Amino acid sequence: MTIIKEVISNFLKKPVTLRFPYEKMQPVENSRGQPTWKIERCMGCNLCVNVCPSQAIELRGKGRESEIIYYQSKCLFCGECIDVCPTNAIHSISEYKTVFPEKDKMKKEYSRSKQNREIK
Amino acid sequence: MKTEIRIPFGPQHPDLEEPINFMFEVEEEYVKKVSVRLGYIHRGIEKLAEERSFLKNIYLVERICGICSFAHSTCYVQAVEELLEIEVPRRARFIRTIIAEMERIQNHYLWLAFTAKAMGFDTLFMYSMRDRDHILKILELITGKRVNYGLNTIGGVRRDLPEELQPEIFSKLIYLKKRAKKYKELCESDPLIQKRTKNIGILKPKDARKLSAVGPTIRASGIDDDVRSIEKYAAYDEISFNVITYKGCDVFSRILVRIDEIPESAKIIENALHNMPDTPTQVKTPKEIPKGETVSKVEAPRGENLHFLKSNGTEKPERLKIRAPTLANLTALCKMLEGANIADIPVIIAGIDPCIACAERMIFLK
Amino acid sequence: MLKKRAVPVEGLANRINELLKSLACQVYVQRNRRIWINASLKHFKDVLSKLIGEENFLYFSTITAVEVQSEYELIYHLTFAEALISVKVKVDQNNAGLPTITDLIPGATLYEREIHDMFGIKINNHPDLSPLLLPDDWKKNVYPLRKWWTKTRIAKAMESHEDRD
Amino acid sequence: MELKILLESVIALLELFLFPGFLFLIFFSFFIEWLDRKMVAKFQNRYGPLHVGPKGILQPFADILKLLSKEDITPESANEIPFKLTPLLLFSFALTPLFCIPIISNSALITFPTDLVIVIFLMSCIPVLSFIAAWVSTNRFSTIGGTRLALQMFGYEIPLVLALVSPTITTQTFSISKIVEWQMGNLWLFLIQPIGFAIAIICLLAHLQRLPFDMPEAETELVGGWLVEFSGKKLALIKLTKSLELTLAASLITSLYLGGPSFLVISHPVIYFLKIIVCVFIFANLKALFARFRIDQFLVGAWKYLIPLAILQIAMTQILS
Repeated sequence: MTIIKEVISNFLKKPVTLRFPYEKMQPVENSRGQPTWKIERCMGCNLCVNVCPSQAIELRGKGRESEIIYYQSKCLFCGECIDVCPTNAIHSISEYKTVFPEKDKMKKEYSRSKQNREIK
Repeated sequence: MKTEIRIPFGPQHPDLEEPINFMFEVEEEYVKKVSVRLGYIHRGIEKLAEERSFLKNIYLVERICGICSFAHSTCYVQAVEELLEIEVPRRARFIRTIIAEMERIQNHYLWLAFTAKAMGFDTLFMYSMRDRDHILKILELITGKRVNYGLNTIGGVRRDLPEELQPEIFSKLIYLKKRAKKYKELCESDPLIQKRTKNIGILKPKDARKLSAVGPTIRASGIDDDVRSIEKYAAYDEISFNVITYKGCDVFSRILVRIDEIPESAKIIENALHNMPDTPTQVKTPKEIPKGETVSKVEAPRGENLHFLKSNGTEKPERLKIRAPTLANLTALCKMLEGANIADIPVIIAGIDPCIACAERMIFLK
Repeated sequence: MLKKRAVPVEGLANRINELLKSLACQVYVQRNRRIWINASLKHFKDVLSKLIGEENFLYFSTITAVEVQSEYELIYHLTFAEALISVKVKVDQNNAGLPTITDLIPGATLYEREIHDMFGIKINNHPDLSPLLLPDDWKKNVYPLRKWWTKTRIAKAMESHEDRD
Repeated sequence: MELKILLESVIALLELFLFPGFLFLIFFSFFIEWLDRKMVAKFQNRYGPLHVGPKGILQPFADILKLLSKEDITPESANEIPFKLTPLLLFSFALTPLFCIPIISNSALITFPTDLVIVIFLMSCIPVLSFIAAWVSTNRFSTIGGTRLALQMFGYEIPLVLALVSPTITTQTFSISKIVEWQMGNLWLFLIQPIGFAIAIICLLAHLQRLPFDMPEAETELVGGWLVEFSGKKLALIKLTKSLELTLAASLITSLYLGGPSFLVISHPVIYFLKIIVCVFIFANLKALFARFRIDQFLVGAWKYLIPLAILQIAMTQILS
């Protein structure tokens, strides 16, 4: 019987699962992760807001003065905004753990003065 | 003494991954009549699609179902491309074929796991899930995501398949083929699997035709219906493959059909990788889609996937109709369940690979 | 144009033209593998039964309902070995309904129920038209896929429904 | 003189409550459950319990604690008194036979000439009680589970008793301790009666309602079967019963067929532990190997193969001795 051989041989092998809190799964290099803004490059063209399929991006103000508000809870991680950005202000980060227990942390505000500040 | 009891199965049941309700009229442990009720995870996708632009709808249809997301997006994108009357680059079509077949492998391993669970075979469940992770890893390497790949776009694919990934893909495919062979051996030699699946959930070829079953369900009844060979979309006209059929008409044949499709899909992927043409992967497309209506069909892992698209010449579609394979197989499933033992119900339901999220697409959103 | 792949769709189209001569319906080839037929409400069932009798018929795919101005268009998709044949039938808005095809194709039961749920098109002689997708407490005469029923209108209708309870 | 009596009674009480009595048995059964879970996980290529305690060894204990702190619901339509009483009875019926198992030395805590009969009696009470528990909870799923349980009992009970009785024919005694003693001087019984050993293991698996015989619980079919309505403290007691039963089954196999805590001339608890681990390994392995039977298939198999084979074993034993 094939299954007996398989079961016994697996008993001696190391498990394939991860011991989660101690070992974490590594995302691959070009994985499509959470979009992150380099706000100094942004010129407020509104393209990413228009292309976003789930209205996860909000633009406040105009042009170089504008602020980006990014709602992580709405984001599909499709990467359309990254593709469309004319100034390469958006890039994706490789990070699997993007969920937080607090709702506030699921929203990121990129303003010109204090960069990458998470609002409360 | 004849007494009929009505036993509900679902919407919440540990064997069902998704909510669906079957009402069985049971007489002495045997099912006399089945009625089915959907609507527990209806999300309004068809209605919502009418309010969004063609490009945004790709990501919407991808989220009809997590497992066959690529089949849905391919089907939708093909319909839009037909309306636009553009020729998709050959390389893009090859990449679509490769990803679609990988999705099939992924789905069949997942299905094997769930069927094993329905039979109470926990070990096979764990092994099958373990092996599925290999194909997910490749998909992540290629597309950047594990489940909803976001790869299709109107006029091609968004990411190229780099040359340097090929060795890893080949080695993983060899492993997956080896495992599929092992599972087939296991299923053919294990007396308990045979006891639980042979002559269970019979669907005669004649009934299968009448009830318009699709995909592996009808192929297990000995009919070689396969949209890939009928429609020859993407790159299937350039790659030869066999359509797997078995004549058992029972759950056991459905297991064998799906396990046999794994090496077949691996063969298609290898073939496509060897013959990859060197063209661009995407062509520019206008935002507005010309007037017209079209039907697009794709062979999803579970069977035929049909999208009807009507455009009125604006940025948004007039109507998008989606018919997923599970809805087609549900009537056949009710037929299979008639006369079945209560203990066999989970195995039979698992046998058609139900994806309820696919079967229903609308609910009222507040 | 889409790449033409050499499959004899014209042969099937000719055969069907021959078959449906007496039934006064238009047959046209959209492209390879796609044939459309416009049928009248009176004749569409005969058209379907003749098509099902055809030797290369494989299986019945689905029924699509589309709202066209004041009418509904029902499209019956039938898969053949060479092509997908879509039969179009027009139904009035305040319709008397159209006959069921479950006697021809038992597999169409769920599709007809879905259309009945979503568009409120009457299907006559159907064995069981209980709601398939909509909830049990869904308000009567709210047909979510009709164009008139926008999101806000549905929301309003459902609210008044809740008040009544 | 009085002091001596006092000391003796204190020692007896300690034995009863601490080692190898009440508390020890409960914690030992936790250990056995952990071992079983860990082994099944290993067979399935996973880690198993990991977080509570070193290597997750305290996980079964933590599970029970969690269940004890949960809300305890009695369904309205359930018959209250039997519904509340059955988990307690199940627990005591599973714990009592363990006192008759020799653990430290060749003689158990409680021994009398016919203790094997009492052990078998208490063991067969457990499915009956479970059936009552299923019946009084009046849930549709638990009713079906209870019926399956009763059917299953008809299947495995007879071959189990036959398989447990065949060692007594060879050793000419009904006392477990005596059987262990007999094996010290002779071969282990599983070498003499291999068929009986195999049947005992299969039937004990059915008794424990483990895969491939977990039809009464069958999560994918019956949502947990006969214990579907139990929650909180009652479920904790039932889970405890299950691990005690597993310990009992492994101990019975060890004592009747593998020579108990003795090896050649020495007898020590460590030997007993090692043998128990071997037994749990066998149980875990069988759990990993099979899919679930259907109840009718099991009944047919039990009456067609198990009972004739058990009778054959008894006949062979009779002739050989």
